[in-house]
Amino acid sequence: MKFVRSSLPIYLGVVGGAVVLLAYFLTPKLLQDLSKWFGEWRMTLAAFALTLGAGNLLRIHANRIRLKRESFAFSYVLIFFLIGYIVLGTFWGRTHPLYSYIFDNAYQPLSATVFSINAFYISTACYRAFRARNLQAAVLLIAGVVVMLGKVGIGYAIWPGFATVTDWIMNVPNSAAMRGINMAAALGALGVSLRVILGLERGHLGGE
Amino acid sequence: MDLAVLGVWIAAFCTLAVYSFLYGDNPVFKFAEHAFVGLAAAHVAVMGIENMRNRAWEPFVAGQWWLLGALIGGVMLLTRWFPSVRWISRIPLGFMMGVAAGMAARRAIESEFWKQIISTAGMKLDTLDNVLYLVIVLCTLSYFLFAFNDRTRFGGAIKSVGVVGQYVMMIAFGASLGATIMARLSLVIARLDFLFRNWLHLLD
Amino acid sequence: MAKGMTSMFCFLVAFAAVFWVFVRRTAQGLPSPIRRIGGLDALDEAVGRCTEMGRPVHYTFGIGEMDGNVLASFDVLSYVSGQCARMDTDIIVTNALGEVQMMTEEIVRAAYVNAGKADSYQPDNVRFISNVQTAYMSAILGIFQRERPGANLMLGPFFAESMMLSEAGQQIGAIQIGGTGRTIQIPFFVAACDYTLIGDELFVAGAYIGRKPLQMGAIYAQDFGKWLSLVLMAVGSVLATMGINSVVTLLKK
Amino acid sequence: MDDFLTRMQNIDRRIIYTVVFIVLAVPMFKPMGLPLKITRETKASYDAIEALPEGALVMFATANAPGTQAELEPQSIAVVKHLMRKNAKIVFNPVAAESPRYCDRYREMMAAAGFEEGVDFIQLPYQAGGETLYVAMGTDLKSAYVMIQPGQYELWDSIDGMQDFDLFVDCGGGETQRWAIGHIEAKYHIPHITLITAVILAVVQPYFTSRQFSGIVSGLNGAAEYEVLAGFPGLAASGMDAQSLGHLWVIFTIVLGNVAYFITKAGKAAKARGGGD
Repeated sequence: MKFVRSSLPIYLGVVGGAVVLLAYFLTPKLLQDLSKWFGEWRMTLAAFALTLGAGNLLRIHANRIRLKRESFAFSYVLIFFLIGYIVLGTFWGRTHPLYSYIFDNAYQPLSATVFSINAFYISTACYRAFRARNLQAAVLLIAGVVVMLGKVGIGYAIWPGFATVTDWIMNVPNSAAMRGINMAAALGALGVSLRVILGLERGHLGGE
Repeated sequence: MDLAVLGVWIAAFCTLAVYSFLYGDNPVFKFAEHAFVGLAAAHVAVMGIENMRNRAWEPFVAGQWWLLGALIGGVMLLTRWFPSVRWISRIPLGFMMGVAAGMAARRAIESEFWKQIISTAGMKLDTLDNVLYLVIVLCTLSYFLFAFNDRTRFGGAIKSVGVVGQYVMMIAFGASLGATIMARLSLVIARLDFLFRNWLHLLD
Repeated sequence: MAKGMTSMFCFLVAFAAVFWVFVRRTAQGLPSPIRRIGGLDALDEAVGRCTEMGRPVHYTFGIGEMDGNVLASFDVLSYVSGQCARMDTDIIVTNALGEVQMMTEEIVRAAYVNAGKADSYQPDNVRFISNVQTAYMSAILGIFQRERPGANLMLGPFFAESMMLSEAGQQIGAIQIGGTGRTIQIPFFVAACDYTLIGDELFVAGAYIGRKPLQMGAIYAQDFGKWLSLVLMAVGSVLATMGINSVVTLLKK
Repeated sequence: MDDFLTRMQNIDRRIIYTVVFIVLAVPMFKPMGLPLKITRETKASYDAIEALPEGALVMFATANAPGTQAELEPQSIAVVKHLMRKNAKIVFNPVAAESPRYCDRYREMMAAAGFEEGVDFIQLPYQAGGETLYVAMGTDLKSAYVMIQPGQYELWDSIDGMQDFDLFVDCGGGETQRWAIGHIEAKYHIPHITLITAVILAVVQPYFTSRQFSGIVSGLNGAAEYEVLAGFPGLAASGMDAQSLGHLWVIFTIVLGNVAYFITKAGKAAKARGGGD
């Protein structure tokens, strides 16, 4: 029983990971089929897990109401929209006019507006970050301002060279540095993944 | 008032409710936030249920027996709701973690590592830009060498090359930030366009 | 062997071999130097500050898929939640993926149990929010305003939420550590966080904190890969300039 | 004076936000018509579509979502219109949970122009799974979409796998580009162009340099450039002036902060030399 509890999850991870990785290199049909199935299973399991996530959200907000936590009244709002929209989408379908109406007129504007808050946040973040406190910050500042001017028409109107310099920064130092960072990170991802695939990673699922 | 006009008013309310947060947290934002999180979770759950049905259940019933594995795993995940048997859910979790690791490894090794070496190694050093490009890639990568310290042989030298890499990365980060501001501004422009054109009819 | 994969497969085998050899060597107690990483040294400072101020720690993985970034971040979460348990400081974990939610529940619970504080574990503090990016962002904005975390740790596969979360954290005066292998988001962390883990620095976090043989082995294997690619790129492009493409031909085998 | 300089280094965020609102709104009412430079990435994308044979088969995978629609929607509309002009057969593939609604609109656009659903274009169902889905499409497209019955769409029946496509368009503001490159381009070597938010240009660009992507359309300005190239009246072009002005404001605050910082620092240094007061 101890095996089933603490070792089986790890060995299943080894099998899953090894099959998917090896199928990239080796061609036997069985390996290819298994890899394909495992991929399909994971997609389905991800769908299960997401739906369970909605259950977790529901539980937490029900608890907030039960314990009368700060501003718990808004938890009613959340639960109302959560359950109402699930019922609508599951029993009447996503193509029901009311479902689309809510999506187009509430969900979409809410989502787009929340995302656009980024514009305000980045302007204050740059105002603070782009300050030449030391040499590294000065380098950050100069590269940033040149690219800002090179990217818009008005910079082009001040000095056409801004666009050329920006292109150069983006294509040479930026692209090269990003490649270096990416390659190192890819090796890091490979290292972390191999720990799981070789079954050496026991920390995360072996507890209790 | 017809439904389309009502829709525009609802959308305008949602837009302004979110922007009110820029001034400070307030009940209108709280309402919008909770409604949105609820709607989003519901939308994802609806998609999830649809996926379970058409991705696993229906093909399985139609004869694709191997999908049984996914269905069993899914049921095992459901044991999380019951504390006494919740350990069962670790079994599919372990499997998912393994498959995720396999996928991450295969993407990392080819497209983000090997192909990048090939692209750099095949570059002719016939222009100043290309020489610079190579030097920058090498310096940046050297910054990420970890298994050394000041007492290690060449430790100091590796560190110095890494510092050059650090400065080049600062150029790259500054450039990325500069290039991003514009993209972010366009998001507000789209919202303002909606408010002025569709809601207030100030633009034509 | 699939076409054009031979050299890559050889590399993978070599990588795994170096990994294995150094796991053994470190286990035998051979010295394993590692350079300092500021962002990871700051983890204790962050938890300590929250304890002093009586505020919770906030931990997030971002909204990305469960990939290498998440696996690496699990190590850090395990360490930080252990520290929080020992210091009696709350840790709020917010998640965007169902499977990551389940994994983090396991990790935080185990950390509390290992610290001998199983009773202090609060299930409601490991929260699933939404895998919809903007819904996730708006919920975090709310949590920051209402629960006022004293530290904001953002380690994982981040997307555009990086800018928003780090600026929102800055506004409430939280000490912030951001780290991701998703290169494009690093500049935002650099702009708004106190400490940034750049790319690979996140992936070595587990080894840096734990110094366990297994994790050290991975660091050596990664360094081996880096040295190899440095040499291949330098030699390859010099040869290519002279009109010899043998390195590229070999790599494409 | 010192007080003023300190304040310039810490302008209240609400003031910055208010001015951002104003400078973005004004050009909407009074366009200034600033110049636009066409980048080689956008030109390359245009050329890649222009080079397609009549009736080419195209997969249009999109992860468009409300958060990215401000940039991706004008790009997508311009590209779909261009593909329609080439009489391309398009398989729309929503790869994010929020994307199907956008594909609905492209389909409506095609149907309104006289194209026939099922023959000239189809829309695949959305599936969760992210990278796994791209792996599945790269491995075996037909079994990745088992739920589509044979005979359901004429166009789908004529396709065997990814190798049949003449072009892969990947649209999204996140990870999909890497998945497309890693699991589809790497295997089938069909031309890929990508429509992205300007933010991720810096990471996608190396793939353009290494020719894994044939073209990139990036951000609202990419959309505006594409509209100019293809000769469609602009959805995007109208926003460009507001962007320029917003940019200037951000640059102004940065300059202000730095000037104030240096004056304060110089003042402190002078005091230190004087021996204190």
